Amino acid sequence: MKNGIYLDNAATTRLDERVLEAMMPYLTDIYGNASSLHFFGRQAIKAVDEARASVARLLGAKTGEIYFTSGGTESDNWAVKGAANAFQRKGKHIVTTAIEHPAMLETCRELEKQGFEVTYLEVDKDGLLSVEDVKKAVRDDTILISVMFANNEIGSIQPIADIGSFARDEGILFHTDAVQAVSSIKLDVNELNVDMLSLSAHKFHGPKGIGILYIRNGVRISKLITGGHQEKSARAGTTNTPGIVGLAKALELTVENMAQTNKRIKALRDYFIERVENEIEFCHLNGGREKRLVSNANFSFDFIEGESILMQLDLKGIAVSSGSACSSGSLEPSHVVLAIGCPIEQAHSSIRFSLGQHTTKEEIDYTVQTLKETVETLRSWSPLFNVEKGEGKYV
Amino acid sequence: MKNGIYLDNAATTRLDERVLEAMMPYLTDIYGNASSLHFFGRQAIKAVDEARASVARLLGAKTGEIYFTSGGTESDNWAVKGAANAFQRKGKHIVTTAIEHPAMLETCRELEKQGFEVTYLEVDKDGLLSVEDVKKAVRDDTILISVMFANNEIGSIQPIADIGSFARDEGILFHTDAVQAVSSIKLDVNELNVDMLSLSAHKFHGPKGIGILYIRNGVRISKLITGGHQEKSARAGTTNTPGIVGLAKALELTVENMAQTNKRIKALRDYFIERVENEIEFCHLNGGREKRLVSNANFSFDFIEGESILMQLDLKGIAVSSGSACSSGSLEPSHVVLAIGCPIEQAHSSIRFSLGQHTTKEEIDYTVQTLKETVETLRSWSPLFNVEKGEGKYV
Amino acid sequence: MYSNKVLETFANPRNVGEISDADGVGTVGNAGCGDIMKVYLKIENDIIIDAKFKTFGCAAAIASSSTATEMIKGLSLDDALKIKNADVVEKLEGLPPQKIHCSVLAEEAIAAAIEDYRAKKA
Amino acid sequence: MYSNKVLETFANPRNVGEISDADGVGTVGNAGCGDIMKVYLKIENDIIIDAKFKTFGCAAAIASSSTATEMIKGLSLDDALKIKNADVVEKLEGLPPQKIHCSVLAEEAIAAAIEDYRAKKA
Ligand SMILES: Cc1ncc(COP(=O)(O)O)c(C=O)c1O
Ligand SMILES: Cc1ncc(COP(=O)(O)O)c(C=O)c1O
Repeated sequence: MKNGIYLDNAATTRLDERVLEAMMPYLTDIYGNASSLHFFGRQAIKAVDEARASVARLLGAKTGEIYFTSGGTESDNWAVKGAANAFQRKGKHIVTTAIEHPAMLETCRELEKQGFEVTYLEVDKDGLLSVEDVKKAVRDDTILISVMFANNEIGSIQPIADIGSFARDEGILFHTDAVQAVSSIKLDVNELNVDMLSLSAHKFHGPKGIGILYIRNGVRISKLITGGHQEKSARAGTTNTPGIVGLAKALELTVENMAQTNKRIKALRDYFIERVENEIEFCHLNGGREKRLVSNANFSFDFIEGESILMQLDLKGIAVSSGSACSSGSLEPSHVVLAIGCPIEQAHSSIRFSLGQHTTKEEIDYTVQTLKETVETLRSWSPLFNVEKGEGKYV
Repeated sequence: MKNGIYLDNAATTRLDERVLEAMMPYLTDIYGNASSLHFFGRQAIKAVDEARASVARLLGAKTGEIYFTSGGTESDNWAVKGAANAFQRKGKHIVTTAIEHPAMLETCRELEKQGFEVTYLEVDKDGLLSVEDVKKAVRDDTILISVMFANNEIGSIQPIADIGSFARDEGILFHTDAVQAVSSIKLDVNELNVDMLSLSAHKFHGPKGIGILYIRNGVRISKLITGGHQEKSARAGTTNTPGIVGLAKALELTVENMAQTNKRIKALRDYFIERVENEIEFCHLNGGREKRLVSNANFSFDFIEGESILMQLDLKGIAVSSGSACSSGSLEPSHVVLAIGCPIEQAHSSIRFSLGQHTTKEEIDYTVQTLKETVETLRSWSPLFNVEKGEGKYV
Repeated sequence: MYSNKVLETFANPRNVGEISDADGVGTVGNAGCGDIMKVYLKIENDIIIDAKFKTFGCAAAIASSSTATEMIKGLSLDDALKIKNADVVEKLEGLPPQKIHCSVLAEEAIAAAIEDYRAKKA
Repeated sequence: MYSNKVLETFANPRNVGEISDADGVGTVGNAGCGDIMKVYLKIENDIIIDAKFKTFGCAAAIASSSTATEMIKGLSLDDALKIKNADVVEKLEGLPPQKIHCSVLAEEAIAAAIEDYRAKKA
């Protein structure tokens, strides 16, 4: 296992070689500014136009509805702040969930400081939102509903199309953060009834620093980044041609191979969950078993702390995550694991395993074996666990 | 001249091969999320930390003062909106110039809609701002002065250090957009007395989609993009490791070779200006001859229109720009060329030639010859020029 | 942004020049807006037997001038007036949205030249 | 983010375990905060002749426990109380800012164990 076993594909993925290959011309000879009228610029804008058309087709969108951004975080910020700013005269209430990514949660908190009101809907023990709760939360002054498609920590998948159809009937703008969903769920903006949708390329074997905000024709939100005329004057900044070409290629490959990849990954993930549950005592799967991303397994291992599990696995060449990578600067236990009703002590013990297209059965077997040993070792170091009795207790 | 002559380095530059080489490991094997605690993440954050330290050293800044963004436009937006938002209780007046890049001008216009007042200072015929005018413009409620270091269209270089020292005495925040300056002017944030400074990598042979905002320690502006804990929680979004590594490498190479490159480019540019002025009638250099970027030459050719010159040169393999590439979606003549007092008719005739480190004398000679022929042809097509008499008139 | 047809037409425009004994001349646009188009017509029996132009303007303006003058040669004045900017755009295989006005200028310049001819004759 | 020294110490911590006939035991932290540190001391003539720990917590907490217990072995109680969290951090060749509190816990756990011993003796 010399190169390391990468089970952190929800944090970021390896750039696909074919994506890099598609980008290479734009990292070398075709370096023109896509806004330039001359040959160098025309070569660039041609590639960007083709990429945009391809992305649109793969999402069931129109070409003019795809806007390129610097990533999922910018897309989420733009969608929410842009809607809040544009529609504040109509109302100042936003509905979202308690388990959104920080890109959404922190942005909502900013808006709260500015006088907006945000309802953070609770989820059930499987991490699922009920459409009924959305309906109850909506008020006359609700201007936006934003619900993440799939959760980055426990992989729970929300009923986006249903929420979308309700939002449409009510005439309320509906955004979904589909950053985690895109690698294993076929997205169609019309079937989903979404007005806006965020994506980030590095989550599906594309490059870092490039993302998408889909904005349905007719929806007019305020700009986040102002300046030149790029992206139909909606998002300024010199066009990141290699990034855009890479994103489009990565999306093509993802959609093309999705059925097959999902089948492989799901089989491995189910095998992993089964073995862990059978072979390791005092562990809990966080989140439900249905309506869950095929790549995700999230466990709490009682009586030991998550980061120390992560670091012990790392010493043995296995890369996983405790809580979301984005909040790893923080000491708080995962807000998502808490939101599904996991007690705080167990929330401190959670580990996310996120499989990818390169994951092998051999790697999973090695991981289970290593995990067993690691959990045993750490429990023998823990004041909460009695090795002789083989039992533990939170004091 | 088979590969085309690229005289549009102010729009964007070719990625340096050595920069791409430095990026390659991060586009392949070292793909981890820099926020992840495991080995893949540690490799990434190590590279990012080193890049940040190197950039800081090259700008005379402290490591913690360098924030990575998605480019110059985002940096400008963040600086101005962030300052406006953070200090609006103190005052709502901003001082800038009439010749800023759209990334600044459009952002100021957005702020005006929100109740801020912006003074757009005029420049003289050389495109230069007077420090006296800045002093006169400042009021009790002025919270920010933002002056671009070097202009992207005519290359005029402002007295940043002097404005900065005034701003410091007055206790007013001072930002400079140094996107165009960095490739030929050695920047030192302390000598310049700036509190904030914007850069964009693709203007100095780095990758597209990555930039910097320098923020002096102690200066607290609001965030533009909220979410995870990246960049000390000041700018959220998964770290663009390859971009950051590329930016740092490009800055190193730029600073290392600056003296030599400047000498070469300036000699070529001066030779170009001399030949054009001697060999083409009815043309005007826009902007002054001193305090001008060594790479920039901007001419108006009377009686013919800029874009048609650009397109004719393009047909002959020469890439130039009319107005700024960013505003090429627009029909307006350059606001910069107008601001230096050029009549509107002549402003429509302006062409920017921006040389780069790869420009050769042979290319310049071919360009002068081609330009002469092009101007002659277009004048023979123009209703404003009488070929027989060899003179023209704006009707 | 430009179609190949526009680029080709701009590279080798037809009908550039003046007609010294033109029967009708029309000028539209102004230098401040960045476009001036001047169309010269030679007319016999209400048929346009020659058309030339001089244009100060962008590639689209020059290509539109070339195509429009080419299209009206041999037409009766009434038929020439039926040529609309959309026809010019079609012949050019499209123009970018912000350049459509160039084709409008061509339509207007021709109309102005015909009006000039009719005014002189009247 | 962790120094190599922290990683090494965490990989092979010293003094993990309990002392069944400990003279002083100190526990600090709680599971809700994600760290519990329990220190066991064997004391003879006011000298710490053995120290062990059990810790629920992150790599920094475990490394701090290991290093701190290692540092106090052989010291008098008064000298052991002079070992501050900064000394632990130094031995570990640095801790990330948000992990400094782990070294504080180690200092406190030792102090608590000594206090326990003194209280029992008094
Ligand atoms: C659900 C979700 N939303 C948004 C983001 C933010 O995307 P990025 O970090 O690419 O800006 C992420 C990943 O970090 C995510 O998992
Ligand atoms: C002076 C100046 N400021 C800001 C920018 C914006 O930088 P970017 O397009 O990389 O966002 C540019 C270039 O486009 C520029 O020339």
